[in-house]
Amino acid sequence: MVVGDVTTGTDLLVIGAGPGGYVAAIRAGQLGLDVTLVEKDAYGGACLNRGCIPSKALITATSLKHDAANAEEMGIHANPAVDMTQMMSWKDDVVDNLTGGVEKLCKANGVNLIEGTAEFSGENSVRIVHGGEGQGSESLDFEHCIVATGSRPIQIPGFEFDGEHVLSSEHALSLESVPDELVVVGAGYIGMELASVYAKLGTDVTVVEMLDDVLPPYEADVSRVVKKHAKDLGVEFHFGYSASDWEETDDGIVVTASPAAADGGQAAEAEDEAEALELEADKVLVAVGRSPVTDTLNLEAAGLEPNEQGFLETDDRCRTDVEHIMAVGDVAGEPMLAHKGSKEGQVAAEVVAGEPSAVDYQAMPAAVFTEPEIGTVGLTEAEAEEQGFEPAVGKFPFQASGRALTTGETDGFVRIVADEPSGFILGAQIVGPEASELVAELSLAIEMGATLEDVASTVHTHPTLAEAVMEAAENALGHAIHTLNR
Amino acid sequence: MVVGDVTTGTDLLVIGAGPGGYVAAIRAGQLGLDVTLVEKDAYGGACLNRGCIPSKALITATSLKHDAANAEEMGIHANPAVDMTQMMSWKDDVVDNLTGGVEKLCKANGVNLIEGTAEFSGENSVRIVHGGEGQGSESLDFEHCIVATGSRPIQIPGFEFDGEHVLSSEHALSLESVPDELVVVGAGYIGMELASVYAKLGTDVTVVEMLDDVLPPYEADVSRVVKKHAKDLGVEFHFGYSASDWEETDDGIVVTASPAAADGGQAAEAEDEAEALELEADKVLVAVGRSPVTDTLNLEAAGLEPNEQGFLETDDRCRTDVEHIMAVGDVAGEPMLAHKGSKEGQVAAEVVAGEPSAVDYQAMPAAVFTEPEIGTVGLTEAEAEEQGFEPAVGKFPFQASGRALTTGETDGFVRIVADEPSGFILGAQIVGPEASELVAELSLAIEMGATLEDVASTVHTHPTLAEAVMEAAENALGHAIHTLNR
Amino acid sequence: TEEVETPEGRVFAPPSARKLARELGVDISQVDGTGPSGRVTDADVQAHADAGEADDAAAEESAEPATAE
Ligand SMILES: Cc1cc2nc3c(=O)[nH]c(=O)nc-3n(C[C@H](O)[C@H](O)[C@H](O)COP(=O)(O)OP(=O)(O)OC[C@H]3O[C@@H](n4cnc5c(N)ncnc54)[C@H](O)[C@@H]3O)c2cc1C
Ligand SMILES: Cc1cc2nc3c(=O)[nH]c(=O)nc-3n(C[C@H](O)[C@H](O)[C@H](O)COP(=O)(O)OP(=O)(O)OC[C@H]3O[C@@H](n4cnc5c(N)ncnc54)[C@H](O)[C@@H]3O)c2cc1C
Repeated sequence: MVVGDVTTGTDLLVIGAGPGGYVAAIRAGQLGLDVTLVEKDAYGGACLNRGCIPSKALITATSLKHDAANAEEMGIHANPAVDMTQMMSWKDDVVDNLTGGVEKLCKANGVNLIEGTAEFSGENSVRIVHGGEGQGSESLDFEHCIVATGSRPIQIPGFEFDGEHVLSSEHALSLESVPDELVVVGAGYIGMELASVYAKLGTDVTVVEMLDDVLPPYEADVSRVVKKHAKDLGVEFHFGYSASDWEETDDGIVVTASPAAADGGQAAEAEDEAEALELEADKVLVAVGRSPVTDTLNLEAAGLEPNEQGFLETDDRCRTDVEHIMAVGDVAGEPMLAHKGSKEGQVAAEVVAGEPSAVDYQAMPAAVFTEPEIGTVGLTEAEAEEQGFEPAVGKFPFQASGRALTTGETDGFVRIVADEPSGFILGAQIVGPEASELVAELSLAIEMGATLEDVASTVHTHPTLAEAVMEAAENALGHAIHTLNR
Repeated sequence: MVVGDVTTGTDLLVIGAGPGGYVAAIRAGQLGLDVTLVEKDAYGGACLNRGCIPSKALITATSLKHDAANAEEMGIHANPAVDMTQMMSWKDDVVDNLTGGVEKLCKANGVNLIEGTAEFSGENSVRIVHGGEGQGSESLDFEHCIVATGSRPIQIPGFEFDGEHVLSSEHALSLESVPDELVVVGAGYIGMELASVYAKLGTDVTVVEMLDDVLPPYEADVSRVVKKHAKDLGVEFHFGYSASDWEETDDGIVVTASPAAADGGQAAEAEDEAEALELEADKVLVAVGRSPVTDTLNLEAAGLEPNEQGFLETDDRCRTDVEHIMAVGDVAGEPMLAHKGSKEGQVAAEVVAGEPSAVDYQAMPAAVFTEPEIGTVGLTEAEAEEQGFEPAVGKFPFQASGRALTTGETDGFVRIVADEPSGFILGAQIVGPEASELVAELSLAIEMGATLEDVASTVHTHPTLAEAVMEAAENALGHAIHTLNR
Repeated sequence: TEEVETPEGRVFAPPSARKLARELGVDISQVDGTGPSGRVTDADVQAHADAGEADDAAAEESAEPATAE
């Protein structure tokens, strides 16, 4: 059945139902706007369907398996077996539960849902092509539009994703069996999270990274803790190499990694003069970053142009150069994180509704769900100095935390960076158990303009990991109780 | 060798090295005071040796065993076996590590340590009896004294702790083998934590409680979640009964529980008119509360007298009626929690050092480490109303949390209580995964005078459980994204 | 800044402002808050102390909770 081109109208059109777009649409609905949300694929976007959620589900399951298998010291003897089909279908159930929830929440908040791919046909109109052969298309006029088309994994030359030998993160989240050997290209957070998932499942994992360390944006003492744990899990690293080629062999593939030209050059030289590596494996996962999705939107028709990196540039109200068109989430720039997109989505919806909202967050937290986790927010010591602050820094190692000892996870630390003269908290770096949760208190501290004194004087429940936050603040003030104040 | 009575002096004497006393001593040392800490038993007090720490260690280990054994749905098949000796020795190592740390920290901060039992011999002196036969005693003069003698488990008539059949919590934390059947008397937090430890180890646990619910101080919708989980673990409850007698049988013991006269009366009647219960078991754990330790101090010599409940009453600077003698921790009153004692210890030391410190925290958090955990701080809705506030309440169920779904633990909720007109956050009740950690952000919020808006506008990392805190604040404001705003 | 009456004389102020009040001998419940919803800030406490120096009655009242120094 071919459906003809019918033109209808909406106050606010949101393109893309990821955490940027669906949050914008729900918030707009709450504010009484006539809002339409177009999604070409699945509600929840990358985050719910092939990102945050499935990765965290697999991290939980594989960590439980790994922890149970390594708890002899605690008096627990187990030899857990893994049923991959079951694990994947549990993960799929979690995803379905949440994406179903998003759809329901949209409807409950009065959002009109359209399935299809939108592209601009003018400054105030889109054409929506419905999925599936012969499903036709429609035109839609809008007063305001929020572009929330997200991002997709970057492909590298010679490594086209085929889901069989060359995997994207999406593929790696849906394998039907545990590979014996896996090469991971890229030691960013996605590569490191998935490397540890498969290492915990028993796969021999080899990571190839162009630069000379894991998790490049993080400080060396933070990433070192994660690297050590990965090595303990048996992950092998080759820094200063980039994957240049692969071919199929009788029983798998062989990936060629060549010394990286640029930054990582020294590391490669140190290892072996310009020698390429031949890495045998069953599969190779390429996780070298993500790029914004703008190419399928026919942006010119709306008078829009992405910047050099492909992002749509926005002001603090999420407006693009074309004032009634806004952009949020991954397509609107770094950091490409779900909660950044959701925050922008809320702000964009409020701006459309005429509220004086702006993206004026003081602190954008970030987490990595490796073993152990990383949670950071605000400024590092170096950044604080650069910005002209006189940083006072306090640190507390989980080794000295009663709660950490009772869970057997004592690697890592909480570090708080503050402005010495005023005491205001500027940032925090946490690596250790529940780091992703612990950072929440420090995000609030920064948003509230809290001082070291404020966090240090707040009573923290014993025994909790959160006490480490209090102790780090006390340490910065020179009077921690459970660590020496040096 | 008998050592004669030598009199020496100290500026500040601290009696008892639990979390109240050792923190006071360390803080006093940091402030340059000449401080002496007397402990009769073990550094770290009840908390480190037979309370918080060993209980949490066993909760970790038994939960890992239980989770691994029940993860088929996630695709993990394990049949973990427990080696109790190993589990207990791991737990002992954790304790030793921490108590050793306390001793080192005291020394590093210049605290003089004396092993022995102190009792007052005057307003400014104690006699210290050293442990062990013929170890002698000494006298010590002090300018200031902080009493931090803590508490001990209450015994009930007919149930004298023998460590064999009748256990205190201390005994229950050191069993050499897993009992087949255990009766737990008292459904307070200690009873409930230990009931779940043994239920997870496979023991048939029966809880007898005088009142008509578990965890009496908590609201019904909070304790209900914990009770449901305990029942799922196979724990049987008898409410409205009190343990009246026990006797040894051929293969264990039989505990008699009689309908409780007072409060719980109705519940008992409902079950069966005045019928006593005969409960067969291997052991009975009595966990009906703790009472302050003041009887061995010869308080009269110092001019002190405990109040009716046995506590030493103090003002907001931790001073007793005798101004230069202070009291902190369990001996100074409810809530009998480690972090409350540590806070008072810090304040008391600072007051002795002449600082203008006071116990003026707005919020004292509390946690219960059951499955799932409870974390609370500040006022409940009912308390807020009583105090004349107009409460605005927001709630978020973990069932709607992406992070909770990815961990498979979705029972419970975050509730935030605020003052409607001003938006100030007054309290929070959390029951669910990591509740003990999540409450930290809300403690800081209350201390800072944060509003619902402040917490709602703070970006929370996705996917984390802490997002539930943000959503509960948004719900109170009527605009949560991931739950309906009713 | 809107100011809202709160019951039982409860004061909403961060620990740092409470500490400053004790240091300056100021009774924080007497301080007018200028923060959001009437939250008491460090500056409010300081301003109250500066103004209170001239005012004997206020000084006496606020000296009570401080330690003799
Ligand atoms: C493996 C992995 C793990 C991750 N883990 C985390 C994490 O733990 N925490 C975190 O914060 N972030 C994480 N991320 C990043 C996170 O997924 C993204 O930041 C987030 O999804 C961005 O949201 P968005 O709404 O901007 O875009 P997306 O989620 O990418 O959604 C965009 C949506 O738009 C739709 N769309 C695109 N073009 C059109 C069109 N023309 N018409 C109609 N619909 C269209 C797409 O189908 C898609 O559904 C992870 C990513 C990956 C890949
Ligand atoms: C099983 C269990 C679990 C618990 N879990 C938690 C929890 O998770 N979180 C929490 O906050 N609280 C918990 N508690 C409570 C916590 O242990 C107490 O609140 C805390 O220990 C009180 O500290 P304190 O310093 O006042 O006294 P204590 O820790 O009791 O220390 C008092 C010390 O004084 C010594 N002493 C007594 N008399 C003398 C004397 N005359 N001379 C010299 N020394 C003396 C004792 O030997 C002891 O070491 C738990 C308690 C138990 C029993």
